[in-house]
Amino acid sequence: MSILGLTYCPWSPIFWLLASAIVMIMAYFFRRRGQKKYKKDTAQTRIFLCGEEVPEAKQRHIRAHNVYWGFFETMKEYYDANIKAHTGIINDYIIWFLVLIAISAIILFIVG
Amino acid sequence: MSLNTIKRALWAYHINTGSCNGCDIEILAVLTPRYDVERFGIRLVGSPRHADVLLVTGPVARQMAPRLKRVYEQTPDPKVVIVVGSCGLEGGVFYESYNLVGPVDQIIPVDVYVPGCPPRPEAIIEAVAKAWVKLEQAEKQGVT
Amino acid sequence: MKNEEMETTYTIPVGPIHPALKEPIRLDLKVDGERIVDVDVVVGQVHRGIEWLGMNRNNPIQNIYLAERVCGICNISHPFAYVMAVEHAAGISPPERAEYIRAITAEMERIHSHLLWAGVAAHEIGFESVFYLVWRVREKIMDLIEYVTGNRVTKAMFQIGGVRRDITEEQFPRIRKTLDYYKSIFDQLKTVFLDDRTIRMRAKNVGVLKREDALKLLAVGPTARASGVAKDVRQDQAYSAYADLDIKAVTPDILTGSIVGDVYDRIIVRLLEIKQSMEIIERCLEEMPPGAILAEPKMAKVLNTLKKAEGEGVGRHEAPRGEVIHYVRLEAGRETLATWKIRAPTYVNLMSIPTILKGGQIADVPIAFASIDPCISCTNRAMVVDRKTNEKSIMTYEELHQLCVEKTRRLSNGLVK
Amino acid sequence: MDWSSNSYSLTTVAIVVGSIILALLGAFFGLLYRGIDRKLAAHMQGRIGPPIIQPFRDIRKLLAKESIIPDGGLSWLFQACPFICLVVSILLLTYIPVFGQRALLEGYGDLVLILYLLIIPSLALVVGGFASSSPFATVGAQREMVIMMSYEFPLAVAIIAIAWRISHVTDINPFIFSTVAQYPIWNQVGPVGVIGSLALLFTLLVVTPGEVAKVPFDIAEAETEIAGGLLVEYSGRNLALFYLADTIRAFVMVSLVVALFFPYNLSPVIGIGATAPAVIVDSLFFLLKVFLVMFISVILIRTAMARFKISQASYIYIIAMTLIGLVGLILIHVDMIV
Amino acid sequence: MEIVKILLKQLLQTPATNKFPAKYAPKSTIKFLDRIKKGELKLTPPIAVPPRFRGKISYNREKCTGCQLCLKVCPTKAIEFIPEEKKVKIFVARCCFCAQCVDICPVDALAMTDEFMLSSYDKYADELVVTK
Repeated sequence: MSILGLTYCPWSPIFWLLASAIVMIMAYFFRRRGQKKYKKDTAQTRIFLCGEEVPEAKQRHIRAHNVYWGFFETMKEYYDANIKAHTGIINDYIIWFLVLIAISAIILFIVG
Repeated sequence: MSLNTIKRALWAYHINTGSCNGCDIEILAVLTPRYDVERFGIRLVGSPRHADVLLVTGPVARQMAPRLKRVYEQTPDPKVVIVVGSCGLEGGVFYESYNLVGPVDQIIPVDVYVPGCPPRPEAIIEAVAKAWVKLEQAEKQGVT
Repeated sequence: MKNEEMETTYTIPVGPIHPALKEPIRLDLKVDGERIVDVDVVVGQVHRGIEWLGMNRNNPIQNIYLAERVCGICNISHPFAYVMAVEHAAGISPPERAEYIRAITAEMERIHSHLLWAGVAAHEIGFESVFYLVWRVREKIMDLIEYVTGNRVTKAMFQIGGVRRDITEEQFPRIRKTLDYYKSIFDQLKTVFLDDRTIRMRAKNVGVLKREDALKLLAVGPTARASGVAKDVRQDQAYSAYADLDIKAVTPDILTGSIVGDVYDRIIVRLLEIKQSMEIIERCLEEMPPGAILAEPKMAKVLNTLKKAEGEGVGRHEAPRGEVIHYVRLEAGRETLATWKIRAPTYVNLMSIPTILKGGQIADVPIAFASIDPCISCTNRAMVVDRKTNEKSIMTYEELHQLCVEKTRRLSNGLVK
Repeated sequence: MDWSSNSYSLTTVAIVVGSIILALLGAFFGLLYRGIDRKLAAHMQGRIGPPIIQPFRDIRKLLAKESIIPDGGLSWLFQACPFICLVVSILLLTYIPVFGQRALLEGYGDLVLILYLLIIPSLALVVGGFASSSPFATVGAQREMVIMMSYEFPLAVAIIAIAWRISHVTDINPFIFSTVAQYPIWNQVGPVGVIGSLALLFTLLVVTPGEVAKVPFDIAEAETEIAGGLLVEYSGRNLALFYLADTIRAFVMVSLVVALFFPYNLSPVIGIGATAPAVIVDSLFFLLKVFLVMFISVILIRTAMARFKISQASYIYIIAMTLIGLVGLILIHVDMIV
Repeated sequence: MEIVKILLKQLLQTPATNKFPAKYAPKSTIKFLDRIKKGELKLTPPIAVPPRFRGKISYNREKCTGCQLCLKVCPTKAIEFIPEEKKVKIFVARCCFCAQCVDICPVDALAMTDEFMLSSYDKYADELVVTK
């Protein structure tokens, strides 16, 4: 009952579903007005590749590696710095740890 | 389905099948402020899937023929094909060359021909108007 | 797992039918993420057999119009080089006034071509407003071209031994008016192109062609000049009316003081060349000598002379895209040309495409590719087709070299006879 | 418009009727504003441009075209994506106050929900792109994904900064639009805070073209680079759904900016008390506000800029816009201390 | 930013567009053309062509002597000779509008007109074959 309660709630799934259902029905009717026919299993359904012959699905598969490329490219400096920091030498990590503890101690000391 | 609905929102896709570029720049010129065909709802789109009009230029070089056919097939119906420029009509100065398989209407069905080498932008607009008339007549006769 | 499957790159074809390219050519891009690892340029889609037509079907006068349609944008440049080659071969010298008219039309074409390029470049980087702005400005020169030559695009001005149409005194004011308009608008264009932040973001350090590479890859025209190679046929081997005008090749350091060889520099070169062309036209108008415009006004006579003529000739012209060369050989008693060889500027500039694109992003492809102002229809004139099997094949370097040697031998034998 | 009546059935009916009306209005005004956008952009470029009702014609035309489903793609996913995109775009309208009224589902969803819902249309585009199995669409999809990840953070910063500032003024939940409307940000802050709020507004205005995929952030659809990008294989009614969703999304995004930064109504100012005239006046005022925001953040930006590269766009959002957003946040905070 | 200035300036100016043939697409083109024929509506004319414009070719059959010089220079083989009548026939669909035949014609039987709007549904339509 608390969900349906008309006091404030961050998200009411019931009303959300209700509204979605209405909108979906409307979108469905809109969609149904469209032309549904197309020429199945003809040359028409082949993907557009600048007019070239379409290679096999395997060849045009793009590996997931490429998906976040733009993101990596932007954050390159950040990642590079991070990778540099991770030297794999345990002494470095311990120094990081000690420095951080020292800094937090100072902050705690000042604030406290 | 109504052909009339298509008439005033023609999206065009431009295919060069080996033309000399003259017609292509005139097609681009048609979009620019002086002629501005966007006022008729025409705009150039990036994919034949979105297109209603194929603007074909050039005499169809051997390598381009299968590609032209493919793109024509990939364009959803109903569609209009306008051939711009004399070499797309009849080969123009390139007639009888060994590497041509055109003109365009031997590869795909053509609706409107625009002679000119290259045609003035207004002639291309007139061709669009001819295409409207054709669509309206087809609508009247109940052709889909 | 096989090594092949572990490959992280993929291939996307750009072209032959692609909105970034106004002409058919295929670039096979090997991409990692969006970084271009390798580029393969596949040409041959627009091959129309122009040289073959010129050697087998057409007489030299018909060839002028065929040469005009080698490329619709450089349709002064090709006939210009062609008629020079034929005149050279047949020993005809055009009257001086015709030379000036030729230069004026050629420079008008350069203005129109560079403006067209600027608009297309803006279109390629999604800057529609600049595309519209530039093409709106360009209509003025198109009107002028139509006024002077009778057609907006294909001008049909050239004739063996001169030009077909005179530029008369009453046409001067209109030409000057148009030039004044461009002068008044030039600074605005310059600011729009060179000071705009987004254009700088897209053009600076993109598609760099270093001076050494430009020399090595034999780049021509604005592409070479933007890389700091100050070569320009009008300067190096002045011909026609240019000989009187003392033209200096435009390099980007005139404006910026440094040469990077990127897309931005190519924009600078083209913009400055527009200004240079305006100055050339003005000087031509001032200094245009009176006289006839054709060495021989009767075309039937010209055809007869050419039929009887024997010899070979070369015509070179600095097209908006770079140097265009036509080689022509005439044989007595033959109506068509015995040999016709065209070397269009894009043909050599295409060699620098892989260098320009490598290391860039997919997003750089349209603008970097457009920055050499490619004219594919100029380029495609050779493909190997086995007539019997109708099979197309790509020849190896050695085979091609062998064929070249044989052909040269055949040609030189023909000459000796 | 009081939803806190104690009758559930009445609320249900109101929501049913309300969503139908909102869907229709959203579609209508979305397309209308797209028409205005195209017309004004054309005039700015020195052309006449299409008639304002052109987008309606485009939609009608697209419905008459064949809807091709390409080989190799997942057919059901390919068709479901535009559908989901449209549904969620309209659904967003029910949570955002439009036409100077309170949101239809006011109290049943807050700003955080909107942040979540805003992702879904972009996600639908991405999935649709991947489902088309065309390399162009894949490149477009990955670009859209990166853009989406990039603008999400500055968007969240801007929204949360406002809510956070308001939370210092009142005890009512600051994530509800009615609270935002009750305590407009400009009225709560001093001069330093105004600068901070301006920074936040700027952030949202720059995020808007990214969200609605317009130049300079239309990288995912870049026509000249990747042939229409993730929409390359869509045609007919599927494209029509995306087209409609796109226009509604633009309307939603601009309404969100208006609701967050300009929640003022005209009727109390000029003293119209009666309900019906007040609704009309407020609606018109709202449409004017939407127009102004859209003019600056969509029309002007899209005509005055070139398309960015994906790394540049991503940089602008992740680094520059986030920084500006954070500066705005700090300035608002400083304003409180001062 | 210079471009913003230009854009805002152009927003207030009248567009540079020449409204040929009408400002927007007419609802029914057939009716629109009918009304123009009846004189109820007026077309916005295209940009005027200059005096030396090369449009559709015109042919003066009487003047023609059948010398066939035009056939010799036509780069597109658009001109066909009719041996029985010693006259020619010109296919506009093939013409490249270079006007070389006009230049060479010894009796001035050929000329270029101003007509350039030539599009048609049939490339061999009567108006695209010049016989007189």
